[in-house]
Amino acid sequence: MKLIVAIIQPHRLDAARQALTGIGIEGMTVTEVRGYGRQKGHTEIYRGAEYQISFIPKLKLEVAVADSRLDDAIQTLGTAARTGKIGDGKIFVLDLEQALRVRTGETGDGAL
Amino acid sequence: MKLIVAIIQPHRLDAARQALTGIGIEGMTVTEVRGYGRQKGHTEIYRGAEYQISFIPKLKLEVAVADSRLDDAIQTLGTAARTGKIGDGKIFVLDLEQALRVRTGETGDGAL
Amino acid sequence: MKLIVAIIQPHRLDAARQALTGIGIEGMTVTEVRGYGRQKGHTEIYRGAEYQISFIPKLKLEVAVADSRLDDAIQTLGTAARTGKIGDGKIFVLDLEQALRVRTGETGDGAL
Amino acid sequence: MINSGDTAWIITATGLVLLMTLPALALFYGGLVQAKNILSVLAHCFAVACVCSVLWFLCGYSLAFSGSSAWLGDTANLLLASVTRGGVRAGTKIPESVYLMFQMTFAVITPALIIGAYVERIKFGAVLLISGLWLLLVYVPVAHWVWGGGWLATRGVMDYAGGIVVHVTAGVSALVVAAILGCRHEFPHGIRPPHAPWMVMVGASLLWVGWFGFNAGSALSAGGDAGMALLATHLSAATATLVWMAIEWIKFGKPSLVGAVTGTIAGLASITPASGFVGPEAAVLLGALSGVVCFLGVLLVKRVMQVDDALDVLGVHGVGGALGSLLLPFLTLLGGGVALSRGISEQFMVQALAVGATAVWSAVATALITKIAAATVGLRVNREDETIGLDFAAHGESGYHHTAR
Amino acid sequence: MINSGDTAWIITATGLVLLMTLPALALFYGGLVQAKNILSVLAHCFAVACVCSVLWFLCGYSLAFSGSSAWLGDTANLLLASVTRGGVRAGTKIPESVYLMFQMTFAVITPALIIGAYVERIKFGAVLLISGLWLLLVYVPVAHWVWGGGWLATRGVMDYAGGIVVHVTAGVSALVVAAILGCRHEFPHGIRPPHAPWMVMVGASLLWVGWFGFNAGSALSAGGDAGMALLATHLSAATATLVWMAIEWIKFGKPSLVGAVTGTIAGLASITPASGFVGPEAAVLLGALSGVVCFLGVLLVKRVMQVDDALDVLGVHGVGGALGSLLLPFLTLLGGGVALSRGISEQFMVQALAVGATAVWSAVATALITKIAAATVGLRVNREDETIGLDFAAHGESGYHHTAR
Amino acid sequence: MINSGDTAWIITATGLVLLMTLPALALFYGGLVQAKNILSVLAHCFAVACVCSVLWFLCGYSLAFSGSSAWLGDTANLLLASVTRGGVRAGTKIPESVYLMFQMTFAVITPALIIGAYVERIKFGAVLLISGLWLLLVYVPVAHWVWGGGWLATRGVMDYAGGIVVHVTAGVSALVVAAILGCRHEFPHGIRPPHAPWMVMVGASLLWVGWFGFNAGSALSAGGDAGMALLATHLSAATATLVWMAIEWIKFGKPSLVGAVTGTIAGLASITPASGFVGPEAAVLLGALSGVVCFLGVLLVKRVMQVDDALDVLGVHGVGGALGSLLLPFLTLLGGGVALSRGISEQFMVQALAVGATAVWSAVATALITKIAAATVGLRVNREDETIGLDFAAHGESGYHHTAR
Ligand SMILES: Nc1ncnc2c1ncn2[C@@H]1O[C@H](COP(=O)(O)OP(=O)(O)O)[C@@H](O)[C@H]1O
Ligand SMILES: Nc1ncnc2c1ncn2[C@@H]1O[C@H](COP(=O)(O)OP(=O)(O)O)[C@@H](O)[C@H]1O
Ligand SMILES: Nc1ncnc2c1ncn2[C@@H]1O[C@H](COP(=O)(O)OP(=O)(O)O)[C@@H](O)[C@H]1O
Repeated sequence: MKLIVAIIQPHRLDAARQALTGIGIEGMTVTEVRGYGRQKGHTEIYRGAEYQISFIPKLKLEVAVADSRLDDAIQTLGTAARTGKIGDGKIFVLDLEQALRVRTGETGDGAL
Repeated sequence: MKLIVAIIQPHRLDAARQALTGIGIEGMTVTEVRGYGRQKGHTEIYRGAEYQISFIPKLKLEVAVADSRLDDAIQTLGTAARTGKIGDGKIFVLDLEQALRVRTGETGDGAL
Repeated sequence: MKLIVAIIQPHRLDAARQALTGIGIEGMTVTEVRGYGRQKGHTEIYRGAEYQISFIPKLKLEVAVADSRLDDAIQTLGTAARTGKIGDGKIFVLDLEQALRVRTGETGDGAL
Repeated sequence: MINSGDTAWIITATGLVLLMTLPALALFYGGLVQAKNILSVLAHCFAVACVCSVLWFLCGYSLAFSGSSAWLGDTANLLLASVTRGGVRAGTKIPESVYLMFQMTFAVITPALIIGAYVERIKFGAVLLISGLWLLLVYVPVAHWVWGGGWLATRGVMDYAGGIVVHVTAGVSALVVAAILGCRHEFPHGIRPPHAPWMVMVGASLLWVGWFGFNAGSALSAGGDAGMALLATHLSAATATLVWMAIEWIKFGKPSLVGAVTGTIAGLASITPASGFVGPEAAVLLGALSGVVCFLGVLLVKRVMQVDDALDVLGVHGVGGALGSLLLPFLTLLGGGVALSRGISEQFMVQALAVGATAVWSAVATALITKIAAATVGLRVNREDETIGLDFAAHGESGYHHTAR
Repeated sequence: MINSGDTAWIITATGLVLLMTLPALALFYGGLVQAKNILSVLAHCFAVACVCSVLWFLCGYSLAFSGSSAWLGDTANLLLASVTRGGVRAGTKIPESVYLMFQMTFAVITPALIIGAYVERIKFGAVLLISGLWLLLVYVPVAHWVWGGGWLATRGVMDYAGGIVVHVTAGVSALVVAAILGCRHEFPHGIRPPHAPWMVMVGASLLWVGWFGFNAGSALSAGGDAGMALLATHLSAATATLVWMAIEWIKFGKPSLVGAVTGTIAGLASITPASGFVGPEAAVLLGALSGVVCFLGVLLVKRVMQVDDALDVLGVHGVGGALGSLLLPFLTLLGGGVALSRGISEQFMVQALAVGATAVWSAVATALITKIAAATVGLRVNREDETIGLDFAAHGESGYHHTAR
Repeated sequence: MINSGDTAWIITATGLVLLMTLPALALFYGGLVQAKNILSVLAHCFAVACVCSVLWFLCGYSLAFSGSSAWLGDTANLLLASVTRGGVRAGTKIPESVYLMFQMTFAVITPALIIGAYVERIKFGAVLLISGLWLLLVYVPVAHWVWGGGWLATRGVMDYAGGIVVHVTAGVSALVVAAILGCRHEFPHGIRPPHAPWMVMVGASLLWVGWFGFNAGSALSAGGDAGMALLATHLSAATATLVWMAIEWIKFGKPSLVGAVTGTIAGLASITPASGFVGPEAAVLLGALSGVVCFLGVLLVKRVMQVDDALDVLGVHGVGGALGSLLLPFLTLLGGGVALSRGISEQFMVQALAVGATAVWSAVATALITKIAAATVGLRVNREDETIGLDFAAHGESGYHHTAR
């Protein structure tokens, strides 16, 4: 199993979720994060003083998938999250050693 | 070392923490996340318009443990987090290559 | 590639970011988390009733780096985050199997 | 001669009606939008208040409340030139300075009500331009017609505190602006829920208190008329709230807080034209009706007409104001009502004429104004700014910086 | 004859006392609960205000303030039938409409105070039922006894603005409801801290300002009595705040904001019965005492009695109101106090009788009412709804939707 | 003889000015700091209000407003000993109790304004000590000089509602405290943006409404003077807001909400000394000027002087108050202005003398007071507490506990 960790633009969440459910991936976990990268932050000016906001709001999606679904999932997610603008984000893949559904105790692919 | 990543119901946090400290695991990191899965979200109605809330508040626990403690930790966490209702969450396990305690520079199991 | 996951004191963020950009690491993702560990929480008293706040605000930094940059990054981050007080946090390292830049589809080190 | 008690009350009422815009309406509307647009709504309310205050000083007051022609006031009071330190407003026992300030707060809140129609997508420049033109082309003439001795006043129209002048004008105009502006791009299915219902409730509460100044202040004196208006206002609000809650409870299974306070505003808007003319029983009756009718009004605009009048200005204010204005003649029959100077059906015809004429004029003039704005400063922000949110896109700020660090 | 200055002030005071419930008390209580219950607390305050307003119109005012029997008013004013547009309230120079509205705001806030006892676990239907019955069975009779010419009035009880009628009734009833309802399931050790202390402070600030209307408005005129009540009210609040802060600073090492503003409310509740009868020195003295006594009162309920009177209604309001009511005779001796019409100890006995009788009646009637609610609509939400929070469980809403997107 | 209308208005105005501190100023300042310091700012405002109220009772009122010596009042009214229930304040038709309460609210807000200079790093004990001493050593004498019959009053200084007594004293003292205290350790480059601009706007809105009480209340009666002050106050605020917005729009490309409401406060502070003496045209003119001048004032302190007067007390209040005080003689020439009792340039010299003397005295005395505080309770929290935030470090609380669970 693999854990896909995707950093995306907040407003692409619905598109990403729909795309994933479209290919039968029905579980995911979302975290509000702030990112720093090539897309620079912005400046806010209050009463003539400049405040540098370096970190930009992003969402992190974590999706555990069976090995067989990995490529499909990455592909789908990448397409759904893309706007073509700088700051679209990243998709990272980690190896997932175990997975367990708390409610039932199921493990492995069946837990996803 | 392993990194246990558990998605649980928010109100099970205290139980989970106590159970873990009960078996001598004294460190963990918690993140507020929102989950999507079999447990469907809910609808809120404001002035006759329906708003679909797809994502449900969950907590993510990250617990780094020595290999030898892994099974015990999963077992304990699973029990503490279980309510038997849909949406109880998942436990994922990742391999942890290194760990370092920032304050002292200790590494390995001693850093946990 | 490796994924560095660092739990740090919130007020060390700027130092950490600057240190990392200082060695040419220009991307990272930050999450607000709450930590539990040796540094115990605190008590708040409202109208004579004590409320135990067990979890302490921390920030989690996630930095994906090429294998060759790993040691340098850990070293730099560790130094920047250190205050010498209990609760300075941890640095964890996970293996990163794949990385993809959503905007361009670049993969591997080039995606970071 | 100036009466200090009347003056004390009307100064206070002026403060209360200003409070209705700043911050009450701002909070009421601000809580209903998404977190990324909260500051823009507050900025709209604030800026509209300032623009309209200055215009009122320049010419608005003069054109609404000087002279006695049928269609518009005169220019005797441009720059408030004839207002003296000791001058009394004719027909009252309060200084003219206080009278014009009280009226100014009405001229401020009426265009501010329209904000609810165009939030989350309009350009800030368009807000300023539309509000300023609207004040001069819609509010000022209608205020003159009804309250300033114009043609509707001559015909004997009854509008105690602005069911027609305030709520019908704003409600109808809101629909027109929203229709021309177009929907938010997520409308109707992707719209996010109100980001801060607690803020909506705080706004509604302050509106309720402020409305005491609005309606009871419209007596322009501190006596039995003000007292009766106060009573009627309160009872209508309370009843409409309970009715709205009951409808939601039955229909959706749960009575929501946002629904309850929407009922409050419906009850307040409806009683506004009638408040000084009716007694407590009539107020309870009108309140109950307004809960039902405005609930349907909101659904009508949203579901049937599919216009993105985002915060339901027509459904709540327009419908409520019209309802109260039309039922008013009948409601005076109940205990505590005033005696009409003509037959009920005759009065009803006058009311209907006033509501109708005002609605038509508001619609036409607002369409024109909106087109002017579209042709000059432009109406909508681009799609990207709408996605980012107006707070940063238009004002360079963020509503909430709560993060640790 | 109506006096416009008096009327101006009492209309204003009416607005101020409504402000105390909406939104002041709502914010004060709302900030003290968990984030998942904020809207439910606001909804409780809002709904209680509406229900009690309508009941006041239907029969409450009549049963409290008409006629002159010992136990209860009469039915002459059902539906406010005898209230006329020009009618003056006997013994005052203000319109009866204004008098009854001013009194209505008291009838609204008193049951709203009790909300603090049962938050975070009660059914919404029970809130409505208990509040309505309580208004009629506790508030209305006691108001009649003390202010409406009833048996305690005949005996010469002194209660300027409601130490007994408002604070003792609400405080005692709160304890009874809380005891019957049972603790929140996390009580006492797993209770979460106030989710928004800033909101508590805003609520307390508005309560303070509103209390000027409550106490100085109880003069029913704008003159020296109102002025002295204003002064006493303010000084008691300020002193009690400082004392509470000092206690916390000494005892816990840090003076908290929530503690400070709790002291304010203690000082305000305590001076309420005395405000129009005493001078500034007495106010400072009573304020200082109330800081100490209410602090102990809170600890007593929480630690010794272990009743989950969640937001300390008895400890702050009940204890404070009783304290001021009992000390009042002695405090009139200090500068600026009124002359008593009988001996001090005699007056003290009357006060003690009134406090005692009111407390007993409140306890008995509230127990009955709560049992009725338990047997009909039910009292508590189930454990799961309590865990989810009442905002969603009872109202289908969420207090905060701040998330990006 | 007491006039009930005047009394009604001044009691109301007293409530409005208290509202300006609690919660208006607290919200205005609280929204500008970081989330970790919000409660400390609220606690500062609350505690300063209480300390100064009690000191006013003990001796402040007596030393400011009794007797007629040039430098300081007398002790006739210590503990308000000469204030009687029916007593009228000489020269007015309101009870002395109301007069002293109205003045007390000024004595509360003036030291509270200074809070803006030292937020996010000061010890709570120092806040209490500095505020208390400052009230007695700066506010009380200057109030006596200008309003209590002191040497500046004798010279004919004009300061309607406190441009000199309130804004110049507070502004200059703020700079001195900030300079002695030192910068926040992140100043100027690491400072975080205002954590809640919406809160700043709500505070500003309530300040605006409250300012009606401040300025129009300073007439001490409800008539034409109050009305004109009301009008002037409102127009200056509205104009200054628009000007500040225009400057930001031109200079930074976007008009911010925080900027707009800062303009409001600048316009209000500037009109304060002039409000009762000038007409509407002058108010608009002064408002426009204040927008420009205070904008520059803020930049001057921040960029040129590099003093961390964190929330711009000098730039907005000090500069605005001085501006209005100095221009006042000229502005009376425009329509609706009062007739001066001497030549314009002569009056200007008096005004300049008063502003200068007050500024010097404020600076010297505040430096002394701050040094005393440094030597006794200490001024600054340590670096770690500054990093953690004063909410927890000084009050043991957290502003926001929104987390699920
Ligand atoms: N090396 C990295 N490790 C972790 N997260 C990163 C890294 N680089 C970028 N990110 C995340 O991806 C987001 C987008 O990256 P950025 O460089 O701004 O644009 P792009 O995705 O177009 O390359 C960042 O805001 C950050 O959250
Ligand atoms: N494939 C997945 N990857 C990551 N997180 C998941 C996945 N599936 C479920 N989750 C997380 O687990 C939570 C519970 O899952 P859900 O399917 O609703 O119920 P259950 O845990 O009972 O199977 C979800 O809300 C989500 O946060
Ligand atoms: N075993 C663990 N797994 C995950 N996170 C941990 C673990 N132990 C500690 N942490 C995180 O590191 C933070 C600091 O740890 P703590 O034990 O308090 O101090 P120190 O870092 O000085 O050892 C904790 O607040 C928590 O967020």
